[in-house]
Amino acid sequence: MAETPLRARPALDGYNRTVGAVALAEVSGLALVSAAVPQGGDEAFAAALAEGLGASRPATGDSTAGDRHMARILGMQPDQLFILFESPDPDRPAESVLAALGGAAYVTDQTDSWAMLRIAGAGVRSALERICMLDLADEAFPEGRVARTVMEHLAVIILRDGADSFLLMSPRSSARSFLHAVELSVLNLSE
Amino acid sequence: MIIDHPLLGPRDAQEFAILGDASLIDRPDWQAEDAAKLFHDYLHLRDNPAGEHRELWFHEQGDRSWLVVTRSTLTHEVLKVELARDVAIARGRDR
Amino acid sequence: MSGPFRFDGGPIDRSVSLAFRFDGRSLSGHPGDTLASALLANGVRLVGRSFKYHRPRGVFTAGSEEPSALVELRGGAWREPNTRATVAELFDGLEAFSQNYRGSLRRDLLAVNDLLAPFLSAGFYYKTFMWPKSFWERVYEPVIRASAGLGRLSGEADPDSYDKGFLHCDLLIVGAGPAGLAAALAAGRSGARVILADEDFVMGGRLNAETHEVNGRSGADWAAEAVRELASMNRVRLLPRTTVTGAYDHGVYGALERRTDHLAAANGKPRQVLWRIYSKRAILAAGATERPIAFGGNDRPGVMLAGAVRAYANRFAVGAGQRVGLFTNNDDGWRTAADLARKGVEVAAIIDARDRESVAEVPGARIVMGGRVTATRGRHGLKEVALATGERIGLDCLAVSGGWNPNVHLTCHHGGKPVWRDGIAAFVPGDLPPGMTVAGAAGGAFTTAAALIEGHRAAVEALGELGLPADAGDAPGASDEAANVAPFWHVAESRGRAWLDLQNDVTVKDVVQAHGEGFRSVEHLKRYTTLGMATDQGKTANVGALAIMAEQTGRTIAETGTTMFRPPYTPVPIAAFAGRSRGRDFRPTRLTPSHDWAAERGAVFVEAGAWLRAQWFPRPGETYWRQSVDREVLQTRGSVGICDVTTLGKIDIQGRDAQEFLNRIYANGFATLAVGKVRYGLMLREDGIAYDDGTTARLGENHFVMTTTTVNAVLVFRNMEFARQCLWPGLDVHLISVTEQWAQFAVAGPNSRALLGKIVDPEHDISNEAFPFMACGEVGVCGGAPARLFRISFSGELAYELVVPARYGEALMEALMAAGEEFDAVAYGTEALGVMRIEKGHAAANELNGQTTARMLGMQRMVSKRKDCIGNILSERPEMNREDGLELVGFRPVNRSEELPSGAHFLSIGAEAAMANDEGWMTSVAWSPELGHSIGLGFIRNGHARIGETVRAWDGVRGRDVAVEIVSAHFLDPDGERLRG
Amino acid sequence: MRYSVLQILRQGLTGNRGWKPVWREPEPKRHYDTIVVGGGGHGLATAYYLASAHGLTDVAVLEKGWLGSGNVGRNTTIVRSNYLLPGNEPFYELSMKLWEGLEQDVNYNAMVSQRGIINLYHSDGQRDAAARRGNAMILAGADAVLLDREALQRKCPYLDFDNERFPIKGGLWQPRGGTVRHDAVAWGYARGADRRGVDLIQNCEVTGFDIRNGVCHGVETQRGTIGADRVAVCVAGSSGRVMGYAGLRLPIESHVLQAFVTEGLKPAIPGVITYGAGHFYVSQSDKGGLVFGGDIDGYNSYAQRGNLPMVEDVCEGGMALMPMIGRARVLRMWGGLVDMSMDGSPFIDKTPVEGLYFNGGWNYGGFKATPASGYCYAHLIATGAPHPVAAEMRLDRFERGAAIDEKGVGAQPNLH
Repeated sequence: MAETPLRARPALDGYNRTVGAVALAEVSGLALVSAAVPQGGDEAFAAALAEGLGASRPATGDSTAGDRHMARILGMQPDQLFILFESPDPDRPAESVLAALGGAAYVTDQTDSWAMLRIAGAGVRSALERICMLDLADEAFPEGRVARTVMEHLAVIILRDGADSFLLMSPRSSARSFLHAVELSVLNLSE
Repeated sequence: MIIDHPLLGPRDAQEFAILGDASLIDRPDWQAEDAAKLFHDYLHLRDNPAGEHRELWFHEQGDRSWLVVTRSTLTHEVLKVELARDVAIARGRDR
Repeated sequence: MSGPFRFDGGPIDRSVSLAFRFDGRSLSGHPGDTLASALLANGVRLVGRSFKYHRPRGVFTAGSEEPSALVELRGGAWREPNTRATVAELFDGLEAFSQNYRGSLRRDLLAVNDLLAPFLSAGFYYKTFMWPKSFWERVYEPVIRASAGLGRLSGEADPDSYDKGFLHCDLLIVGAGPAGLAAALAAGRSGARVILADEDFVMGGRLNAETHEVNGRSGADWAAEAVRELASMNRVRLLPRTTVTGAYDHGVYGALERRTDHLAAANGKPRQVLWRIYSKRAILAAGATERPIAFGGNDRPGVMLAGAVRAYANRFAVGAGQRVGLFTNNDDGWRTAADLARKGVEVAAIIDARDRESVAEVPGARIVMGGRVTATRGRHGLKEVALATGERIGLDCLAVSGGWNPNVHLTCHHGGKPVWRDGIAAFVPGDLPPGMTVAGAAGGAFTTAAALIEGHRAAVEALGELGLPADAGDAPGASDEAANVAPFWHVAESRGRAWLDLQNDVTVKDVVQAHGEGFRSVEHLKRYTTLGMATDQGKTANVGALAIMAEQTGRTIAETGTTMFRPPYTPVPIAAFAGRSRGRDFRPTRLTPSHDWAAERGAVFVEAGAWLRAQWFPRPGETYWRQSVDREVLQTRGSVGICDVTTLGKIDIQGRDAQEFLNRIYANGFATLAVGKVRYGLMLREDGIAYDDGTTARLGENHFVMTTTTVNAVLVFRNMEFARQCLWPGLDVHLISVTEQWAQFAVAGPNSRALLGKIVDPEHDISNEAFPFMACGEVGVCGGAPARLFRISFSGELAYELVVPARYGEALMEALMAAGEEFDAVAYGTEALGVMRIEKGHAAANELNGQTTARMLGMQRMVSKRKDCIGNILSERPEMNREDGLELVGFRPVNRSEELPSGAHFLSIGAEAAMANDEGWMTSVAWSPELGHSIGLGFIRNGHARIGETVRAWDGVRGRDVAVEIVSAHFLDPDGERLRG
Repeated sequence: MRYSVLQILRQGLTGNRGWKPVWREPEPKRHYDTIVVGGGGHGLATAYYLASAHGLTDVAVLEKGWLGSGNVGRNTTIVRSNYLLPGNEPFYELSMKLWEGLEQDVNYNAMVSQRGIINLYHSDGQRDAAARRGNAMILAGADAVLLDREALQRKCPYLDFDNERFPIKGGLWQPRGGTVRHDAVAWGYARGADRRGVDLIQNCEVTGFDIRNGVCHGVETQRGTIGADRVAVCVAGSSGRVMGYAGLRLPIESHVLQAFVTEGLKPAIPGVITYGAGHFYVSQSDKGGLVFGGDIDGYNSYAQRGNLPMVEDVCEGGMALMPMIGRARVLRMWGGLVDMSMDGSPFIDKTPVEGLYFNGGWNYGGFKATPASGYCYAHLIATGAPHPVAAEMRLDRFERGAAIDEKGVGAQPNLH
């Protein structure tokens, strides 16, 4: 595949900032592909997922790790999952997933649909409690938990990927409003 | 309000869009003799109960499931939450 | 001491002086003061004027129930009207102003209302001001409005910022008095997630205002120690300065935290935070509010609630007067006398309405059991009271206690009605919101000991219900105080007006008159007299007034009932409910991939729902928008133009049954669409109204991609999910939005293919033969970038839509423009897009406004009658298929130089401008640069049959009336030759 | 007793002890010519016009609570006739004309205050729709002025014209729109009806109908059966519940609409302003409170209370539109029970049960309709034929495909 001369622009232009104990950074370079499970295809899908990505199928609201391509499988809907991974062909991640799953799922590239922002550090939950209505306490939202929710009128997917670390994904077109909302939450709490 | 989602646990109702009476699952047969009347009643007439009400909620800012929520319109107490898809299948809807 | 009224002791930090100004006067107080305590410490008694009669008003309470001491706090854009001095924390530099007077506070010209009081009795305004009719808006109402109201808004945008937040807990405890602290300690020590909120800036509630002991030490010290312990627990969250304002469904509470109101400036941080608290259980430990007794002239500054006088003495080390009297109907009131006497204040008299033996000895006090205060004297402040016996006693402060009312408010927010309890002569909570229990004085347990025990027990029980371990130890103990009370509401012997509602000036006589006029239900009483409708919501007034209505009707208070308490418990600024959502942050902004590119080129943007879109791209020398738009249209039609159409909704549809599913979603047939082809689709609502249209392309056997209009993207997706999950759950079909995934550009005009030939990688044949009109396919662009190409046209020209992953959108725009240079390619905006679609007669949002049938659009034959699809059956209803129905046609001005008015209604020539003759309306207009005149689309009765007829486009609202000719809606290239070329 | 300045002076000088009750408290008779079920604004207006316009005085109004405890007792007091569709606009314009003569007619000052209403527009599309609406209003005999940005700015300088999100481009102004003191409307109609002989019976809930062979002969109440030749139901949010007693299903759902009032303030907002880019409208009462509201919560409810998300949504609209109100404090919020219909428009019609009439489906806009609703309902009851301006407000309109859908959102009540 030829390397295109078209310049790719990250949704948040590579944003990276630390305020106090909280670090905010755009995550780029990861591919995101949705995989919908055909009716009656649950078993085939589970087998393909294990075979192709070395992952088990997470329940809706949970995620699992695969042992290939740094993959993480997010249970987004009862019959739809997101696969977050390092795509061998960044321009055609859906094809990569299709190849890995052998057609056991309907796949759709979502890489550019979402701006991805990691928020991490000691004060992270205090900042998020200003915009996120979900209970992010350890007992309610342990590591690996994922949810789609709404923050400041924006759709956001939130994945807890560490003790004090969350990956936030929000639609690309409103990425600047999204970044502003998260950044302001951190700033409002800073000394 | 809190909707206790059957798959995800309690979620703020603000994540949902509400359609209305769950009888909207029971879309009539378009080839029925009296299809015009059936569709009129289906789309327009409501029991509108003061009490237990089965209604359709869409978890738009969530897992995109349509839910059938059984809720009291007098107290707002939520009595039961089911996946609408399961309800539809149980009511004989298929293809 | 900072004044003659300031005592020694108390938790006031005298090492620091805080300078403040009231009505321009420089005064000083200390940390720990409220504005009210500092004013009293400085001997300021006249603080404001009442609402109706403009009577002098002073500090009446020591809490959020204050009806009288309202001020405008801060200056300029920060001015905050109607602020209770009793809860405003003092800070250095505080500035406050009295309000609701004309002239000066001491000489208020509107005090003339007080002289006219006999003619301004309850509801007087319903009985006059009716003649002459036109005088209401011009004369009477302006006068009434100007003299009503209280404080003034600044008229400037609120300069502070606000935030919201979301908290989760096992147990929310409302109020940090003895009951709340005991509950928090019990739950916190057990390891539960606890939130303890209190409206005060010091937790402890009445413990700080009283001299009770808890666990053998002073109540205030015990409270401070308890707060320290709670603060050390990481699962306990303390929220001082936080009022829980409302109880909502399913354990959700609204709470307002004041974060910078006690500071001179917010320093860029949110002034207040509106918390939405999700609780599994809640304990209401909100305490009680003292109520007054009504007697003649009981509204004068210096007449105060006894508990407040005590709070000022014990907590703030302030004497509310130098010669104080007490008027009470209960034992609790006597504590005021005792505490003041201990502070060395002269307690001149104790008048107890109960005819029984004296409760205590108070040195120097004249004690009158079975006594009545009938009148007061003192123009701007109390000087003297008169007793029913005729005796007169000189006083500058009269502490009044009529008993206590539990703060039941939050228990009523789900419709629970308080119930009357005779033993304490007060309303106590009735039905509670699910998950809530009540502890302490809020439930009628007025002693400290009982509050501690109830709070502790309530917490233990709540944990038990939640299945959480309770390891709480024993409840703290306190010595019980006596609390005998005998109901006593008003002094019948008073001849003068006796106030119930101090702010709204509702007196006993008003209640009697309301009864006489038939306004006897509590709701009628409230509405007719305005009782309890002031900023304090009648916290000190309502029960007394109900008691008097009960007397009038001969019913008990229990039978009389009470009005509804509704949120908020205390008033909440509008800005706090709005949080950050104002100005630029009112709603998110969605930007297209080419936004920055367009902005750099000076594009003018327009809001399209949440999106900002380029409206046109002015070039140097263009001074009027239409110059730009005309150029964009002509250049596109003449050569090639490029438009960012990313905002269109895009839905990826896959599954074995995807085709059948689409066939049911669209009104027109989709059962035969070939792979590699695109089809226009019209969507109906189930009621048969056309609500969206777009194209759907078949990319593979089981793979489709749909476009929707920009505005309906969310609704269409929702409806399709409904159909998929609820109507036809057996179909194998899967949906996911790809609106954000793809940057989409329309490339339109006779040179569009030539331009694309330079962009699309050469291995893809896009010739007319290989890639005809309505073809689609996956291609590579610019040397291998993934892309999809659709040969569709909204402009009516040979046109394509080219789609790349959004991250490449900006670069593709640049590449297209660079490749287009040789063709003089032009970027065009939504305005040119609109002109071209009107020239082609395509319906858009103005036509698809939710009231339009397929028939009105001329598309009735598209609605396939051989299949089931959404809206098919109900689209056949007779009134939607009338022979003389509205039809979409084109219009042009008879006089070609005239501009058509959008929104004009059509009238036949000679018909009177009346609704009966209304034949339709003009939906969209544009200037067609190609035709050189204004064109329009519109719905008119029987339109197609009337082509060639001249009618009036009547636009009375803009004073215009244009003769127009009905023409085909297809102004250009009616046979569509260009787009197939 | 006639109300006037002289009366006030006379009573004031005699200690205000001579005022007479505004209405009698009669015991229900066993039979009436007509029973109106529901003593809210529409029911009281219906009774008033039955008596004053048609001479029918053998009429009782049965109210389950206190008079005026319907939505006339809890609304945002706006009156206007700025509707779009021919099925609605002439009706609301009749209502406006009745408002204009109401106080002199009933001898009660309801503070009908025509300080104007402005609906803002923020885009060319909204401007076009506003023009279409303004023209429809004028065609129906109402008044309408299309204000451009400059003209609007002169009238309402306090609006955030350059709002960074949705700048204001202009507004459609109806100068005759305004506000009315809501409780006084109920009391004025009640007093007028009572004086003409109508029995107003409070605390008398209707629990069923006496229907035999498809004919309604009266009602069952907490206080026994009361016979009537005609029974006219007028119970707004309780429509589904009450008509259910007659076995009828309606194209109506009951929902909650929240409204808000701030603490009293000196005059800041002269007329009524309606935001075009969010759900918010506001006016200022004569007492000084900002009275405002927005959208319905969206779920079916009889609980008369709402939830926080809608409170926040409404206040967000307010702050986006006029950030000068930020420091005004919300004093009280309440939830009203609204009868949302399938097209957002009301019904004034006969029912399939002979002698049983129905008036409802007022959505969140019944207050402004009070006079015309009573007037047209009385006309229908007295003459047997719909009043010309209410001729489209029929229960069978969905079967015929003649929905009156101003907003264009279809048969989903929570979207209207």
